[in-house]
Amino acid sequence: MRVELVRERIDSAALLREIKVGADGAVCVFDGIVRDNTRGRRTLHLDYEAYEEMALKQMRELAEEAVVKFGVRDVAIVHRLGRLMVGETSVLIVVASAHRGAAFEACRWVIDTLKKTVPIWKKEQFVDGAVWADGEKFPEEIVGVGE
Amino acid sequence: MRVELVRERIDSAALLREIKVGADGAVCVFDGIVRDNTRGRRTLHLDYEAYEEMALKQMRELAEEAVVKFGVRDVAIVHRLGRLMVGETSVLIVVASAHRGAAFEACRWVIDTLKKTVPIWKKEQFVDGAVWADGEKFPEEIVGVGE
Amino acid sequence: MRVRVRLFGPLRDVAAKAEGWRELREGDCVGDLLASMRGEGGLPAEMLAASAVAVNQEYAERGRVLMDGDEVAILPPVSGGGCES
Amino acid sequence: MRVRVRLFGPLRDVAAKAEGWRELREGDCVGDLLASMRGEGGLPAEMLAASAVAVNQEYAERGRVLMDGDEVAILPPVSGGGCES
Repeated sequence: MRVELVRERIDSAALLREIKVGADGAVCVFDGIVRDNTRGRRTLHLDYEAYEEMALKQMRELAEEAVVKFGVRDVAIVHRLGRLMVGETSVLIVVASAHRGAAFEACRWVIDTLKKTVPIWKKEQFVDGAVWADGEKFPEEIVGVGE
Repeated sequence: MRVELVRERIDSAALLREIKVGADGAVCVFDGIVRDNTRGRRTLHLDYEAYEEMALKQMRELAEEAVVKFGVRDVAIVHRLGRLMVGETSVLIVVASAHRGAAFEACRWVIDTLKKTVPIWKKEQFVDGAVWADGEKFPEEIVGVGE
Repeated sequence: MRVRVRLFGPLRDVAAKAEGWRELREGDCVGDLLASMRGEGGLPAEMLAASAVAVNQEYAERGRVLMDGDEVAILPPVSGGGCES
Repeated sequence: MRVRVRLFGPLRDVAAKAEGWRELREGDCVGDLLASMRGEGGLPAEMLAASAVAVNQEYAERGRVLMDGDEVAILPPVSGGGCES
């Protein structure tokens, strides 16, 4: 299970090549990309920062839980930090499995859960200023401090 | 929309790189791989053959329908024919979209539908002989001749 | 009138000789063609029953009336897309 | 006893000075720490209300009792994973 935070470009092809073994029939990949706009405002670049020790721990737990929960063989999760330009990959999730249903479901679950629970934040630079993304409301099991 | 039947290795990385444009936020990839076994029997290699004119037509229709049905921006479908070894990619589906939900759903729908309707057949070579795969039962809207 | 019959995958392995141009009567449909092929014994009935038919590269029903020059493909259940079912 | 407070993302932008080691009483919990920080006025109440807390890199509830040396991170809603929501 390869779980990483990186500051350089994510090499999707290498990750895909690495993960496959003979027992796999299916690989599902999710490639999250820096869009050129957010609700119509033109994005120049993004800056990602993380609570790194915790983010890695959470990502490792996600990968392990996905294997158990969906019965897939292997999961890789790589998230990039620092400055990213439009079109670059911010997160890559690769799931290898004997069966395609499990591969799709695990991959979807990992990105959905990562977006709600892994402590990473994104600041968007527009032509007219920079703002932190609103972020996803925390799930109920992660008790908010104000509740 | 790139739709192809090829006889050489499928270059997943190139396809992924090609499909992305700035408006995309998500790419979902399905990579179907030759497994080393079928129900426990060790596979040596596979041979794929197609009714090529019709398979291409059907694949093009699938790609177009996926764009309309799920609102994704672009779909690529590449299937390999001829002899494939264990670990090689037999089919690659790439879906680019502004939103991840649509990307996952379209990708899943394309592979599920392709497996039931696109006229391609697989012969599996085991140590002790070669057999055609059973194949998927045709959907009801494709009326079987014996019905 | 004549139509061109094509077979694929396991069907061609067992009945390659049934491929090629065949004479039909005006107004014959897909079902008539299949009945006559079944009558000749070259195509196993179980395989035919599980197969679909395409006329000019589009799936067609049994009642579809054939025209001179049509390409009629008999397609056993397909198995493209990988090994991950 | 002392705990180390860490802030991230938008919270650190507005309240970087609130980071660092802080003295607490024995038996104080996450909620007590937050109340005292809120009292000092450095952290906007709406941002705190939407935030989660992690103690030693694990999400923790408000009632969690803190221990000497704990690392307490206040985490605004996360936004990793791309732009495809």
